[in-house]
Amino acid sequence: MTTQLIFEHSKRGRRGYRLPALDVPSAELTPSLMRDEVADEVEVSEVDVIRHFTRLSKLNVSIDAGLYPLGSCTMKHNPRLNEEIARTPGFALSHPLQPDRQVQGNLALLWHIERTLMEIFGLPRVTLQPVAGAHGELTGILMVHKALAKSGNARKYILIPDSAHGTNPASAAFAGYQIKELKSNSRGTVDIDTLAAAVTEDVAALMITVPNTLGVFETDIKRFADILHDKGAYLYCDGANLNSFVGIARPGDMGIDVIHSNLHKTFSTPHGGGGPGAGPVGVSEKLVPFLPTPTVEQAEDGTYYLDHGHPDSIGRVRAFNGNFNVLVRALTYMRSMGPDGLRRIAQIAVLNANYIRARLRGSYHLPYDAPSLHEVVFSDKLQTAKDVHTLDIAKRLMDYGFHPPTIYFPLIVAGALMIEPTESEPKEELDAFCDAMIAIAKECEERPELVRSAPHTTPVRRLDEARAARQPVLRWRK
Amino acid sequence: MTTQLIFEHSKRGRRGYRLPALDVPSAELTPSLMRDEVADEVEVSEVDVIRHFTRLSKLNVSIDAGLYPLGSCTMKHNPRLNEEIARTPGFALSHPLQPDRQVQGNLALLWHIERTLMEIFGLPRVTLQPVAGAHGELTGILMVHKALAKSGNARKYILIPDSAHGTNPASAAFAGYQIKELKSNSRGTVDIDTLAAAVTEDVAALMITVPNTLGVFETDIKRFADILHDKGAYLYCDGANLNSFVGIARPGDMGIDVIHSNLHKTFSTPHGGGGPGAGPVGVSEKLVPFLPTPTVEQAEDGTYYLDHGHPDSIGRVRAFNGNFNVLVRALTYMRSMGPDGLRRIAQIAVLNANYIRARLRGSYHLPYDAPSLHEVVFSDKLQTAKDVHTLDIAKRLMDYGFHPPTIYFPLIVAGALMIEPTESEPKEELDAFCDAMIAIAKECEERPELVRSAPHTTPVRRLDEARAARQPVLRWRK
Amino acid sequence: MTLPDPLTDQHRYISNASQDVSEMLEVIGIDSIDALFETIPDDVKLKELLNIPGPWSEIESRRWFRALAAKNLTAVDHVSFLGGGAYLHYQPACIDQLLLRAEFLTSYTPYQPEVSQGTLQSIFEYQTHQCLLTGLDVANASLYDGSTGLCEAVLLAERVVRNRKKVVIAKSVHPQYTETVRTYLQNLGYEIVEVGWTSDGRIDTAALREACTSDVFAVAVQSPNFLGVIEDYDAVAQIADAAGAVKIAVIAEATSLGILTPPGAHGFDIVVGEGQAWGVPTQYGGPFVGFMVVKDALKRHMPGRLVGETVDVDGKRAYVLTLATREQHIRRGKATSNICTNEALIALAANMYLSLMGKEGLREVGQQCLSKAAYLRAELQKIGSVILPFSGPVYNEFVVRTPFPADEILADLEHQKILGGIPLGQFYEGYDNEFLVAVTELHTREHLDQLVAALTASISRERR
Amino acid sequence: MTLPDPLTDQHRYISNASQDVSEMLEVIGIDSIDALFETIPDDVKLKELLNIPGPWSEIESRRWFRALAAKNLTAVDHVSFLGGGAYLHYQPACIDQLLLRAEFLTSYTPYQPEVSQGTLQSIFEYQTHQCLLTGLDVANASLYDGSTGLCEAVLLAERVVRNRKKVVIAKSVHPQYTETVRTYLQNLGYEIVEVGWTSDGRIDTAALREACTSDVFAVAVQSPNFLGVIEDYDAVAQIADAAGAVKIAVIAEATSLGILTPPGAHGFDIVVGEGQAWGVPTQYGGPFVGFMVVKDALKRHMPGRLVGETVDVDGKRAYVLTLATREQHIRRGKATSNICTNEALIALAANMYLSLMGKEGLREVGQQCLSKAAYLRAELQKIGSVILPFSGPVYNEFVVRTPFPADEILADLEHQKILGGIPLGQFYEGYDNEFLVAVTELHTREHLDQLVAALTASISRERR
Ligand SMILES: Cc1ncc(COP(=O)(O)O)c(C=O)c1O
Ligand SMILES: Cc1ncc(COP(=O)(O)O)c(C=O)c1O
Repeated sequence: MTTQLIFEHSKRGRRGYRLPALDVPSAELTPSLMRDEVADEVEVSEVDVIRHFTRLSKLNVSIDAGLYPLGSCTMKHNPRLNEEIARTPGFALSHPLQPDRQVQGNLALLWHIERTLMEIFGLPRVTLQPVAGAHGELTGILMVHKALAKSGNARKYILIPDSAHGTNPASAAFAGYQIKELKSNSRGTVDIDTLAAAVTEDVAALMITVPNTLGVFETDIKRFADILHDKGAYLYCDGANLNSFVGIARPGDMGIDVIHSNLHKTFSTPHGGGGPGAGPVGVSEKLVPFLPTPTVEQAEDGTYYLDHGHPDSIGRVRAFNGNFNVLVRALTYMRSMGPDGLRRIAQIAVLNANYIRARLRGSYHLPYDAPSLHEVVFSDKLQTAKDVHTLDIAKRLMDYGFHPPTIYFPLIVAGALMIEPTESEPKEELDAFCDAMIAIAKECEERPELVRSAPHTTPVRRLDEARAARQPVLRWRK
Repeated sequence: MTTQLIFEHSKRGRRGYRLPALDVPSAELTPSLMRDEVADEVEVSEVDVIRHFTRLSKLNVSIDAGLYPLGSCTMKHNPRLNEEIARTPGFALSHPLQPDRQVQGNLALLWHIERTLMEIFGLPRVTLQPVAGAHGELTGILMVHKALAKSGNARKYILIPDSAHGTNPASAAFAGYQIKELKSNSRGTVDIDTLAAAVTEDVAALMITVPNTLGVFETDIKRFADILHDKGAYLYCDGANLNSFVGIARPGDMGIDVIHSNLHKTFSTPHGGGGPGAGPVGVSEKLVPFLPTPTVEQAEDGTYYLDHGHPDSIGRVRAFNGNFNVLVRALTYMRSMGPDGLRRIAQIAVLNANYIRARLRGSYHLPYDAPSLHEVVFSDKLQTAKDVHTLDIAKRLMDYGFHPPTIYFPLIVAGALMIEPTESEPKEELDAFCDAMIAIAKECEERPELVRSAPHTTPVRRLDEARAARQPVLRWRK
Repeated sequence: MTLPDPLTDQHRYISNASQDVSEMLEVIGIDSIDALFETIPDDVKLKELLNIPGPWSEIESRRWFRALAAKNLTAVDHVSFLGGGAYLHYQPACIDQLLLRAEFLTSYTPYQPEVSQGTLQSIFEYQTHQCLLTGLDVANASLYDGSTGLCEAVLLAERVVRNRKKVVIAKSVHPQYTETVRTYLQNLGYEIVEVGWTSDGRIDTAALREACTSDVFAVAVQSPNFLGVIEDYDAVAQIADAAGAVKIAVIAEATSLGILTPPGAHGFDIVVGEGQAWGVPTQYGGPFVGFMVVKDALKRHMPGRLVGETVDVDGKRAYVLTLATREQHIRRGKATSNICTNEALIALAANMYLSLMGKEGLREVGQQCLSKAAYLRAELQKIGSVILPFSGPVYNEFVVRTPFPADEILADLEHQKILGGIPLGQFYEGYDNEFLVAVTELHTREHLDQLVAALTASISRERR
Repeated sequence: MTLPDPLTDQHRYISNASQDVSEMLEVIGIDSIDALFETIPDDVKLKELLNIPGPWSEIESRRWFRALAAKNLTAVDHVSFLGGGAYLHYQPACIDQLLLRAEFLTSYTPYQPEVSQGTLQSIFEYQTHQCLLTGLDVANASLYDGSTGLCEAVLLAERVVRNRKKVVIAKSVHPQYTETVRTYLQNLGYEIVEVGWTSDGRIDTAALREACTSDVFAVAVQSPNFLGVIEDYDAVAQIADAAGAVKIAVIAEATSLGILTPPGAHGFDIVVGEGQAWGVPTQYGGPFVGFMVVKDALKRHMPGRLVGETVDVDGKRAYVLTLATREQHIRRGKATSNICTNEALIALAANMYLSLMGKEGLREVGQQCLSKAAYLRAELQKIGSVILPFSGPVYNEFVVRTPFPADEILADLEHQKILGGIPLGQFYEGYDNEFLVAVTELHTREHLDQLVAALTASISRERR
């Protein structure tokens, strides 16, 4: 029953809605413009719908039910106050094309969150238009391209370490660049010499994640900036891991020219099963003229307005004003935390990750031993001997009631298990997780088949993913 | 982890709240008046609290997840619109002691729901003060007492059929009466002669549930009224089962003098794990002077006011204005349904119950064969042979994913299984339930021990209830 | 009466449509739904539809109900100092969203413990909070509210003492609570004796001593009382003990338990009260939640539901409704109370509130209420002709007197967007110039100064 | 920098307090949290706290944010006729409360199908709704919004056709969508050719034919277009086909799919659009939800996530993210898109909305929008000097012209508590007297009559 599709609940004559009776004459269009009823659309009651989705929800795990240690995803507590504030009718019912004078509240809010991000980034301006990290990446690289083009040569390449997230090269390519991959060194970071050698005249920028996807901070970051700047290139920082150093250090102070922040990570806006998000981008002075238009400005008289007058702007990267109501949630969170709270986030997030690292290092192989910040990446090296692999360990964790970590990423670690607990987690929860991981390591020794055949207790067990891709069934048919 | 108490999550220094900094001088009282911090109270973070209650919630079943066929409880769909409307700040933040002029919206709402209930009951006035069915029973019997006392003799007894709910005798006793129990006849109803014989000069009223707790309608109800009225006694109707005839027939037209309606049953307000509810009471002309005070009235100029001037009133049965925000939900529901919808409720509720009756009658014993309306009561007679009892069947149903019916009530049925599906349920759900019941009947034959040891799949299994009562542990201690 | 073809107007809350109906009728073996209603005599059957509005779409309902709500003057756009048994405290955002989880919102009384542990464990925790806060031993799962709670407390006391006829209730107990007790007791042959107060606003102990004759089975005082004054529990206890009466403490402002010495510490037998102040909206008076906590010796006389700890067949800790032999569904006419449905969801909200605030927060709320009330009292006293008639200690509420009718003063404050307080004249003879003012942690210093300024203005207007 | 003693100001969103911290430091084998940050060079470490407001309690946040929201003029207390790509339709009450369930709200992209079937099945259902509504074969799990959706559609078309350099976009496609495409394409060497409209407000087919040269890889039209006019899909398809260009239909008002013949029925290859109209609040422009549906032949070029059906080891039907080789995490620089986080929660809301409204409701919404727009047009035309410049068929939105600047007229309507429309001058040269008016099923006849009366008054005021 639970797994029936809503379409399979459909029964002739059922109804899930009511509208007021039509109070004007019913109008028609020429028949050729009007369709018949949407064939095969559902006929269900409100009861059917609520039952269906309530049951579906029970097939998901959630951050409110327990640790959700997806590395790089920063699955932290999503405060309910943010949801309440975002639903304030004055925000929820405001319209994106209203004249500035009618939406002074919204504009003030945008102005304040930009100021707050400017301070967090240590950068002079921030665009709030991008609605996700990848969208911010594209926006950032487009600005770099425009700036270089303006100074005569847009250049050809973006340098990206082999540890980077897939969106980095994808975004760079969409912005019109080719990618040159940088090999990581034994610490998992970028060697200053490797970089120096790679930064040729036709390199537009280095796109680097700080700390990187191993959670390791690029200690040479300032020197990276110097090398790039000397060659007229830019330093782009993927800020997905900002949670590890917010309030402790500022990208702008590291010589970073562009950074995006995933507000759905560091700033607690809920992931919603995949989105929405927001990916504001902060830029250094050199790039300010190229920010997407419009920008939010404050006039002498204290009123706010959208400024469309930026001749060098790359243009708008989305209709309307970005994911405004995600920004509302994020600003609510920033205010709830305050300066000390934001710093505390980084401190406890890093403490929690290193606690897990300390407790699990005996049981799992640590491919890169460099000190890590908010996340720790193990591998399945110790388990492969028994022919148990990362995927098996991940699935087995489900039987212990935990969502698995991110797996097989970063690509520079074979069989990666990428664990990010965030600052939200209480010690008891971390201990329960570590106990489970250690128990599984033991199972790998003693009962490998048990782990290989996991999960055993989930609503569905291991799926035939090959079949899904080989003979794609991407929609229901009657 | 799930079953830890919130007190067991407590850890020194944790904090789940923040208040604005005190902006006035901090004051003191004489030390003898001030306590130390509340010893053993919890110290937890907001994350701890949300995790805790989210996990607790997962140990409950709900009407949004499936059929919840508790007989006599009318577990119907609880529309979400009602929750939204009840949270309108103008309602939620209004204060019970505001002068009438400041709460015209609330008073209008109370006036309208009373009018709607008057029409549904077919009675001239309704009090909205009682906050539950039992509270309404007490209110109703107090009015009967006062009316009789006024006419010289309050009398001694209330007649109550042996099939009645426990609150009936309890309420009658609290109102100052002794109870005389009426034996049900073979149809499970009250014999006209039995009643006639029982109605002596010292009988104040008959308290009867219509239809009764077997779901059987008292076809002689009007003659009951005549008999009582001839003797100067009153007819009280327990309206808990109004869902079976709302919009089809009206208590007032049956000669009923007093009726309470559980708005948390017939009118869809959520049960909340045991409450809140509301139990408005409708009365015939004779009893109007005795209604609780204040009443809600409309003035010439269309404004509304609370009228405290009822010299014969029994007084108020609760501080303030009853469960106002439960009444808001109920009126929202009444408006959503409308006249045809309310009648449809009864029609489909009765259809659903009789469908179950038809499908299960081969498998379970039907102690009373009289036609029933919105619920059907089976017994375990066919199963006791295999030493399987109603309790076992109820527990086994949990393994099939259903909440059990009401069991061992009404008391006139040994091993009663009292099933009320309500109108909300789709046929598929009723079929799934019946299939489960039939499968269990089969199990009782073939694998009785499996049923006797059920449930097998619930968060906890059968409890030692005797121990709980023998050595009561009613609170956590450090 | 025949069922209108569901296709013409199928309802969203009723799943089965015409096709389902005919399939089901066939299984039952009848050809119309009407056949199922034959046991209802035709002469009582309605010949037409009820004369009520609807059906309305959600769109229409939103318009109509919001328009009504907009007619109320509330704290939404006024600064409110209303208390008198219903207080506007901080409401943590997560509580309401958790309450909306169907598993809490839509479940029934936990009769089947195996599928109701969420509700049962929460009640057990709630009971524990009540014990910790009041200093007594056994709490129940909730009662309707403070007023009906007091009725149950009085009846409990009588069951314990037996064969006495009088209950003494302080005049400074919430007047609507006492009214309710009067209603409950009217046919039971008990007498209610009220005892007034002295100039400090505390109960008149001399009069109390007099009232406490040998046929008094219980003494009930409220603290802080309806005048906002904190009673001297020990003085009251002494007198009640001398008469062998059960000592009942009434709490109408639950947050006071976070900072004031609890009745249990003064030997009271029963604490009964209203839990609304624990973050529940005032919502025109309901739903609220009554709590009752008693000494262990009284537990088998307790009204309402009790949750106890036990184990399941696997020895796993679990919770269950217990000591049910007290209750109406077993004891029927002899039950300790007729209560069945209670205020479980509000008790759950209270459990959440108390857990979030915790040891530190409960005290801070008390400290802030205390301090803001003290500040406001000091400021008000600077206004010539404003008098605070009672000299006793207060928590967050107190009586204000001006030379003018409270109704006029409050009406004038209303025009200044302030809901200034509750006129006392409606409760007590000769108190037409007095009104009750309550503050909580939600009031800023600006709010308090606003009231002072507005009241000053109102008074000078009155002078003219 | 040292950690302030958590006891002095422990934060509610961070569980671990000083006791936990010391226990954990001991296990790690260090004596301060600072030691964990040694890899960050001191010269980039902050020496002081960030200069930002906070920490705020919920009480303070509610005050500040609500005060801001109150500064906006919105449909809360105005009658609004604003559309232009963001429409205020009926929002069923149950949807938002279901979205608040943590299992939906807080979960991540369903990378682990065994514990994410709720999200996965819902996306599969959502994809199905999209296919049924548009008449095409394969839909994805969502894109950011309509504007970025169009960018993805154009790039998809180019991948399919290859070696052509031009894309034709109707001038009547939402101007901000086209602006966004311009931004996305700026470095990729493609040319955007815009084609205008004729007096009926439909695309100028003659100009389109001219524009459709052999190096055009795609043609994009919106219907109803930004002027509210319904395009002639067949005419456009014919011309595009002749040029061998991919046919892209843009939908900015999703409810129109409930009543207008879908692009799929006219042989379009790609339908891309904005799903906000399916009951999502306008919330100043986001979050919204972009949808894309394509012919089966194009599915391996699809951007974004796709959910497919499969079975688990027990043969049980289940759902999983599939065809991932298109995506950035596998293909990296060669992916069909850089999108990762999408608008899943809004797509879930859309699935709920479409399921509640269903076959009958989707049509009724369309019918009501159509009828109310027709009524309003007729009434407006009765006002002397009001002109509806475009003669083409419309759904629920249309252009109104008066002899006066739209900005002035709309400002005057605003004073009459009406948000009357969107001035066209900001988008199109020489349209300073025109504005866009949109209606939905939420407008009553009274609302429509109100606009007519108010506009009449505004115009006569202007005349003076
Ligand atoms: C390191 C990194 N970079 C970029 C991204 C892409 O961000 P988004 O999913 O918000 O587009 C992610 C998100 O998973 C990430 O972890
Ligand atoms: C027949 C009957 N009468 C009375 C009651 C008591 O009503 P309440 O629980 O609302 O006090 C009930 C509730 O279970 C009932 O079923």
